[in-house]
Amino acid sequence: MKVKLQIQATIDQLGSLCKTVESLQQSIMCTDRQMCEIILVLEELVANAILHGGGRVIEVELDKEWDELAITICDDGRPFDPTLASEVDTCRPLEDRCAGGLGIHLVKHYTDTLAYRREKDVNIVTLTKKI
Amino acid sequence: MKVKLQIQATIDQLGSLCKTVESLQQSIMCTDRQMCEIILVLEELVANAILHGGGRVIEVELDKEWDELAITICDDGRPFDPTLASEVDTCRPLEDRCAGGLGIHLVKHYTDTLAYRREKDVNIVTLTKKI
Amino acid sequence: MEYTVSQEKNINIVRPIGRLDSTTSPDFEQCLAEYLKSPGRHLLLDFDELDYISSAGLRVVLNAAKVFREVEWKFAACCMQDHVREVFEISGFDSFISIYDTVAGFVDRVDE
Amino acid sequence: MEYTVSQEKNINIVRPIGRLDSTTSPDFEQCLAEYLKSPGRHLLLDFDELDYISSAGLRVVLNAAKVFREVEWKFAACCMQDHVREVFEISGFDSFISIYDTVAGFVDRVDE
Ligand SMILES: Nc1ncnc2c1ncn2[C@@H]1O[C@H](COP(=O)(O)OP(=O)(O)O)[C@@H](O)[C@H]1O
Ligand SMILES: Nc1ncnc2c1ncn2[C@@H]1O[C@H](COP(=O)(O)OP(=O)(O)O)[C@@H](O)[C@H]1O
Repeated sequence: MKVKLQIQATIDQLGSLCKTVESLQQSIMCTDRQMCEIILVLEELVANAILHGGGRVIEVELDKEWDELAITICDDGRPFDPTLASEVDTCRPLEDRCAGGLGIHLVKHYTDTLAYRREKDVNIVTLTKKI
Repeated sequence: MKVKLQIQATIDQLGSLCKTVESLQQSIMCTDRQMCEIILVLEELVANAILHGGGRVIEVELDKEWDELAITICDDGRPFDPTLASEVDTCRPLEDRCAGGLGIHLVKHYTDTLAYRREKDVNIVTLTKKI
Repeated sequence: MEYTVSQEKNINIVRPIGRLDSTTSPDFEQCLAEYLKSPGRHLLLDFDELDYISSAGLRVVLNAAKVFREVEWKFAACCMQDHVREVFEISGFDSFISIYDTVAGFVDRVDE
Repeated sequence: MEYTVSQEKNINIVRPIGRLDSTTSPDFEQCLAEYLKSPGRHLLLDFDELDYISSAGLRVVLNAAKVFREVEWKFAACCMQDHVREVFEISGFDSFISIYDTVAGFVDRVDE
């Protein structure tokens, strides 16, 4: 079964999105820890679309097939390809670190694949995660 | 937030659809009794689409706004308009009753509005229910 | 579909457990067939542990009621949860199927 | 965003409760501002009751760490749940923020 969640692109919607995804844990058949990682990935990308993207609507689709969860995030904001975002160097000392850039770094760490395409003025980010 | 669930039109999918909707009770903010009624309505219409419709894919969308839940059910099966289905006479005695026709009767009882349209070879049934 | 069966005097008591929906009702219909072939006892459906019924479940109950209309034995249901009872009423089934609050209610009735 | 604050010797101990995510972190940053303006004590973030942290939460912690790099007082974190600790490590924060298993661990350290 595919589950699609649609929210308005405002930060107050992020909480209910995450709560709803958490309530789907049985359908996704994952551990608490994996759910925590899924929520983190969603939060990072959806918050980015809300805060930086400037679109109106965000759609998140979850599709669990066998041992793989496919996540698709669509937003109608300005074009942004997270696969091209510059890598943070997590080995830098404190004085060289600046706040920012960690979101996409965490997303990459907690997922197995990350792809991007733009179709009809919509950003489509697809991710997979072995569950 | 809108939630859309998509299943293949096979009867074994109905169980997971219903379980997933049940797990959304917090997002829908309804009582146990209301959830039971929502499940009944979904089961009747989705089972009909699976058993009589002959389509491939069924989509259920739930959208709670204030005190109203809007349910949209789409399937790509043969055209069928439930608003035109003949009314069962529930006052008939046992000998005159035949099995069948009760599904849509129950659907009408447990919802406030029921509408149908056909668009691009898809049946679209929309229902609302005060919650 | 799980269910339990017991006998009390000349009554078969069948207790479906859980849900009578489109998925489970065909199963339950098969289970019930044994008590419908050529009834030699009353049949009581005890719905105490039935949490949910849809039109697919009603269909099975209707078919059972029809069989018992033709024979000397009685058919009834009992111990319905509110939601299940409401579905029976909305469907008008309460006009031709006796609904008892308890198993004892039916037992006493057939004893009279 | 809920949090509790306590003092032990010359240490301010701040315990955020629940989640440090995009929604709650701006709130928490405001709460913390008081301890960052002109630090007169050590600051320990006790994450015992923190269930979840995202990059928005890391940002607040990074900014706090930067402030304390400039002063004579120490900044540290303690009592992280596994998932929170992992997020810190993936982000390389454990290389410049001391992480203690217990509050006492930090208290002993600053006493030396
Ligand atoms: N959807 C988006 N639209 C436009 N810009 C984005 C989007 N997502 C991320 N960005 C840009 O990429 C940068 C890095 O994002 P991220 O790794 O999540 O870290 P952070 O959001 O904490 O800065 C952001 O600061 C922003 O400039
Ligand atoms: N999606 C559908 N496609 C085609 N025919 C349908 C569909 N839904 C219902 N029907 C027809 O309408 C009748 C009444 O449906 P319903 O009230 O649900 O009762 P039941 O399914 O128990 O017969 C069905 O028997 C079937 O012939």
